[in-house]
Amino acid sequence: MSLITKFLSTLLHRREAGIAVMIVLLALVVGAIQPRFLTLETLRIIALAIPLILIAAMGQMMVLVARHVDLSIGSILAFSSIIAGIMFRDLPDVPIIISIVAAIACGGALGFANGVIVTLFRLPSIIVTLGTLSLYRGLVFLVSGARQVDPQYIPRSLIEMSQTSPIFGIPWIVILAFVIALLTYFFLDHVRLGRQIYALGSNPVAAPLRGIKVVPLTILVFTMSGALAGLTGIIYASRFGYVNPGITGVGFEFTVIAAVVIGGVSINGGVGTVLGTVLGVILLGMVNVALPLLGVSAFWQDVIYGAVIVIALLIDKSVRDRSARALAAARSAA
Amino acid sequence: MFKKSLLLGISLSVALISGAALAQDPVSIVYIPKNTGNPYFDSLVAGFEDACKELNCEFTMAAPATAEATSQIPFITAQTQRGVDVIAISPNSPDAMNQVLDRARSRGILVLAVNGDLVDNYEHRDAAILPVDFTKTGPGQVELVGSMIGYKGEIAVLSATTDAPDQNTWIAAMVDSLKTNPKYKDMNLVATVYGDDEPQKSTTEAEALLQTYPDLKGIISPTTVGVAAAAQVIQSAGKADEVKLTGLGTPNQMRPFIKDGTVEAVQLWSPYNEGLLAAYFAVGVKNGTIKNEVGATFEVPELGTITIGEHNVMNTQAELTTFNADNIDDFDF
Amino acid sequence: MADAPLIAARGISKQFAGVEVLSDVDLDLMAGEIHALLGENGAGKSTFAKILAGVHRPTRGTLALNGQPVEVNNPTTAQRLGITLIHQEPISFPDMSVAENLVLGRTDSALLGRVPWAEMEQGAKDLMTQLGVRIDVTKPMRGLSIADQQMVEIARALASDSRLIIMDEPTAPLTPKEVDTLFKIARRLRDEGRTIIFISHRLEEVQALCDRATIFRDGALVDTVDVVDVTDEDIIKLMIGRPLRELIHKTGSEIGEVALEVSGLSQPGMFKNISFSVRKGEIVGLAGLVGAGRTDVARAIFGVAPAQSGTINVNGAPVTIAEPSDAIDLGLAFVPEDRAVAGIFKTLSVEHNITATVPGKIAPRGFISRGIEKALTAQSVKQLRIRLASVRQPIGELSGGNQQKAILARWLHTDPQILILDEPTRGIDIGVKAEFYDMIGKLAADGRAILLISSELPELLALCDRILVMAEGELTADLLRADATQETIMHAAVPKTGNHAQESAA
Amino acid sequence: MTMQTETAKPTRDSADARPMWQVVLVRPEVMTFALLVGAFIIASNLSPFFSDAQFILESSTYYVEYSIIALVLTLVIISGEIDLSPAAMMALSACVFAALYQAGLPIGLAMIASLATGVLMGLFNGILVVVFKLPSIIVTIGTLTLYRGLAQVLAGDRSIGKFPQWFNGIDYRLILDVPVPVIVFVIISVALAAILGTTVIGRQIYQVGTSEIASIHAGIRVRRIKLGLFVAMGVASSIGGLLTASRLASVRYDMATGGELQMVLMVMLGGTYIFGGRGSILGTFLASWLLVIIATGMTVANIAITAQLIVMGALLIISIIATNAIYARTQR
Repeated sequence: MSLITKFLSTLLHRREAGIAVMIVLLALVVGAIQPRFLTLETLRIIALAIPLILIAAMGQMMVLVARHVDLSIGSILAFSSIIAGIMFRDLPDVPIIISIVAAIACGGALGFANGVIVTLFRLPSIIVTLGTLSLYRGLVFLVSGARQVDPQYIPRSLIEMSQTSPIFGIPWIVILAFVIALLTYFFLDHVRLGRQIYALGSNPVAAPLRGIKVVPLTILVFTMSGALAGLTGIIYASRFGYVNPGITGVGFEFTVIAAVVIGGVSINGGVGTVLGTVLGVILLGMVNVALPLLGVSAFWQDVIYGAVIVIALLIDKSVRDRSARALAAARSAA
Repeated sequence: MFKKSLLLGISLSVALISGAALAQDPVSIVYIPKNTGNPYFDSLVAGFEDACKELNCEFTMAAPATAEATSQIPFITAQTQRGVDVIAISPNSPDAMNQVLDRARSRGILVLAVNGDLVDNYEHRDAAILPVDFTKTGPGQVELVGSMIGYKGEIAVLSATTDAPDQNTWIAAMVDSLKTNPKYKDMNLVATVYGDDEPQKSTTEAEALLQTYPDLKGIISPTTVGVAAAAQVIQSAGKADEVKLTGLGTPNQMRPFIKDGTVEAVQLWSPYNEGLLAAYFAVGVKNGTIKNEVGATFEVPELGTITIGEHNVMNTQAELTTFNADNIDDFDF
Repeated sequence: MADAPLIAARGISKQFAGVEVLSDVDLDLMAGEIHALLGENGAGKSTFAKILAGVHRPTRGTLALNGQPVEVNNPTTAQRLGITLIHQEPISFPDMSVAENLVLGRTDSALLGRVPWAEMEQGAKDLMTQLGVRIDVTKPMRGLSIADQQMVEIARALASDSRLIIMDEPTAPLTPKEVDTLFKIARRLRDEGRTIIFISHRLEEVQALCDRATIFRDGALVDTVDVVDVTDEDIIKLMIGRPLRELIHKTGSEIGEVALEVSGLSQPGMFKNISFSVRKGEIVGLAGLVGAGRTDVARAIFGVAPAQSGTINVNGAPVTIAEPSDAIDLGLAFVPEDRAVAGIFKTLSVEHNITATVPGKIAPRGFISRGIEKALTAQSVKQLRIRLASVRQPIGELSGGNQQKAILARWLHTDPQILILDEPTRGIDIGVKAEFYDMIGKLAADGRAILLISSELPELLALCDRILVMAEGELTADLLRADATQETIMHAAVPKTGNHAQESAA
Repeated sequence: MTMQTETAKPTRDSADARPMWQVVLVRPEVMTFALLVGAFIIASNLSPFFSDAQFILESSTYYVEYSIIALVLTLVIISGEIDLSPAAMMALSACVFAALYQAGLPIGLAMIASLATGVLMGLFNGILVVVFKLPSIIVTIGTLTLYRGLAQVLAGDRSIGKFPQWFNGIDYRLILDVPVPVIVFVIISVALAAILGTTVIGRQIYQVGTSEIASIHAGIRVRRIKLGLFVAMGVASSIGGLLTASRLASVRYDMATGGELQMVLMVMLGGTYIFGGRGSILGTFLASWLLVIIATGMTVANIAITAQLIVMGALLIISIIATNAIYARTQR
């Protein structure tokens, strides 16, 4: 086997390569129909569409790798966002960074609560977070008195995070998102604790036998997901310039889950890479930007998300089946 | 503690309903906005509250979580059961509530549509309080954007949802005036896009507009979510000088953009006055001082003489209010 | 052996849900010995091993390590104390690489410490070299054979410098060549001064490998012996209390027409070209090592996982069995191997368990008749002497033997002509076993055809008219009772080809 | 059964049977019933307008469509699966109905088409779960988004209405002072309770949920049962969608948004075990009324929607915890 064919076959067997190919194809197809799609300006728009999904996707990815799921991130996002907004409005003397940290901490706390309920009572995370999805949204209305935080209260410097750039015209929030992705990569691939998350998702029964502290680890994963959703809430305030308790983050969980499963993260736990997730987010971001450019109704967005989740599940399943079959065949052939 | 039997409960509620009909008790008004957490309705509620202080009526607000078509129905039924005198509602659907509203009216409750009407279902409410004559909104917006771009060049519309009835009325009127009024002959409506009143979708659509139409001169966004998203996009792209934006937006929502020059002016009406008018009208009808008939007139402090128009519709103001850098700080809603 | 024992267990007892499964075990394990734990399933040897490894905590009793009292509360503690348990089907993290599986759970560096990928892989390679096996440590565990997975487990024990390595039936799924490799490594580890606990059913392996053996029966330690001093017969006697043959009184039955005939049954990756027949009144044994494909063949015949090709004839007529209900309609019954998973409905009542196969009987007009159901259950309880507190109690509350009786009762209600029994006496008390042997004999005497899958050769030899042997998915022998001995069966059961990743891994 | 069992020491044969009072009282439905009584008392005290049978019945028509679907969902969850897409199925099947009617199809045919849509959607869910062996919980999250999206593509966000007068307002048709949908709910409850409690299918649903593998080995046609249940979900959702269309006299794509939470809540509150094998129609029936009482009680007492969201979310979690605890006690 020559070096080149070996390289190609590794490429084809990597899920990431498949997504990368799809990204290129999508760009070419959309570009062929609407040449404006292939401009730097589009790149900027796509780049701006990414951070919101990407940061939350990092959290959701860790949750999925640990063989759980977090449906409450949309509400957590809204909660952190509204907390930051209220602090900006009512405590103008407090430094912005403190408000931001407080908001992220609130997200972490809600995630922590998810983790505690899931582990303490051994409940399926999907049902627990379906409950907290509603519960946390109620809290958002409660703390905000059902009142929006208007644009005039959002600090200029925060809004400029989405508009100004330190380098190459890449906005701050985009850089922040990729820094978070890089940190997540480092954590999951190079820190022992991160590897334990994979172990937990890969074989939850064996994990405690190997001394992995399942309860604290699970809680940690949910807490990180919550905190990252909280950070997403700050980005949300930065990007849209106001915080509304009723519409902020509604339905966001589906977008993020769709992005993560496109990225090859398995809902069966133990499998998934940061690179894949990043590519999944980029692909979804491109689709979102391409739809209006092509003049397709935004109504199609949900259809695409739903179809993407179902198709990703089927691909995941067929990959698993195929590798199981190949293994069986290899054993019987020998 | 279990002191009320069902029977007692029924007789009690009957007693309360009939009791309320006697004019001695203060008129009780409940207002059901589209959803909770919508800043627009906060201001409208304030109008109700201030009027009720003046008129000595009892006012409460009950809001569903979402603006979904059915979400207001349990609230209407519950308020009917509570035996309120007046239900004022900003309907989430022009037709899904017909039957519950009829039920309320059959119990002697005055049903008012506020800020939006039950289009083509007028017989299911007693009257409607709308801010302005909606036929004037479209032309008003075209004129405003025209004045900003020198009545020349490409313009686009960023609307709410494809089937939003009010917005569609306005857009139709815009298209009509662009066609018929020679003043606008050099203005060209190149696209109408929809952001679904969601910040994210509205932002993406606004970005796509700038991207697809590089020669675009003006954007009209006749919806508060859309105009805020478009302003944010224009500010981000630094295109305030090239693309002029206007639309319908609340002063609080648009204040930073107007102050920093991203947007010269937006228009709206006073939701506060809607609440005020609704309360005055409701109390007047209940006390017998106002006749709910087409053509009848009555006085409301600060609003002047109000005339009940066709389909029992009344407006709080004749023209849209324009908010710009000079006057925006006079408003807080 | 004058030194203090490596492990001294005193009065170790364990109860599960009020049932005592281990009582008052005293045992000393010396450094540098290979010590066999023997006993029937359910005798308590695995429970004892798991207590040593921290998987279970003893209800009573103490452990001392090198003379110091220790508490082994969890597997991590055990690991830290130098005790490693290697499961028969090793527990691993299939999505992670071999090298990572080796170090996962090690507590010698901080949780927030970096993963030293390069060192880790080099260390893993070194361990594999040390063990003399060729496993690509960068590949995920998912693709490894069971033998290789065991090697990884042993490597893990070495990496953490374990002094006690417990191997729970390690050889059952292995080929002889693999067994050889394992034994070589085990002896080397012993010579390094480590202690190995070897749990097995195969007495010849115990003779070949072990220094001492401890025999368990009914949750109690019966005796500890030096292996060189005893014969297989002695050990069997200790294990079952009396010779097995005394338990089995097979009444001769009339052997009639062919009831079940399969030919050319194949399922890629599991078994190929399986052909045999079972006659009315005949008990046909199916022997083979774990993983030889016996259960897969049974599942295929019964339609749980139909074979890809091949034909099945019932009473001479070709039939299609796409799912178990087809098989039941044809008069087949199947008592599966894994009772807890595939047999009982744990939380449902004994009654509902017993009538699960006969919906038509209990609900003649579509609605379930309580009367009929009660009568059917009562009949079974009496006929099979099922011991229970109430027929409405969850079946999970019964003992294993009584659960198995209920499963058999379930099938008797369908009046099956062909019964496939997969390890029917596994994990059952010796007394109840005898009842089962009686029942199986009677069923055959009634003219039913029986296919009996068992890993216990004495059981097969005593009960069966004929014994089939499978190895590596193929039928390797069809022996008449007269010709069958433990030796002839094992000879056929041992694979001829070495199918092993150790050879194929590049 | 006998109660005079000897209280023997733990033996290796079997544990003792539980006493009768435990069997009867320590079950989740008792918890649901207690909550129902409690909620009624609290609601009566919160607002003098609450305890009025006619009002409660009228209010119940706003939830009864969910309740009907929750009954079928109970069977699905007992069988060890879950379906989170019914609210979206309601919307899509109702949109199909309305769009076809508007396009000129006779209303009867439009209704049949709507039911057929329900069958197809349920079948699609079922095939993904049964044939492709995907986990239903995540599959139906995907199809929930998909079906809702299709409804939006089909109907835009118009309100489609103008149905013939006889079709509209089924919730205002009363039989013996009880709205028709409530009667439908009661009838379906009784029918499903009978199926679950006295027929072989019902028995097998429990068995499948207790152990799918054991069921396969006992000759139970697991795939057929599960596929049937998913199709039944589709049909029930379609019926729910049509009832809603009649009640509202119009259809929009956002019909029943978030309804899946309420349906799951009803089933969980009724003490059905989230991991399958246990549960009852009676529990879901009681829980439906509990939810009506809670929601109506809070609304009529003018308690802000904020509190309602929190109560609903918290109830879901608490009910699962309580149910688990009860089953853990009785399982041993």
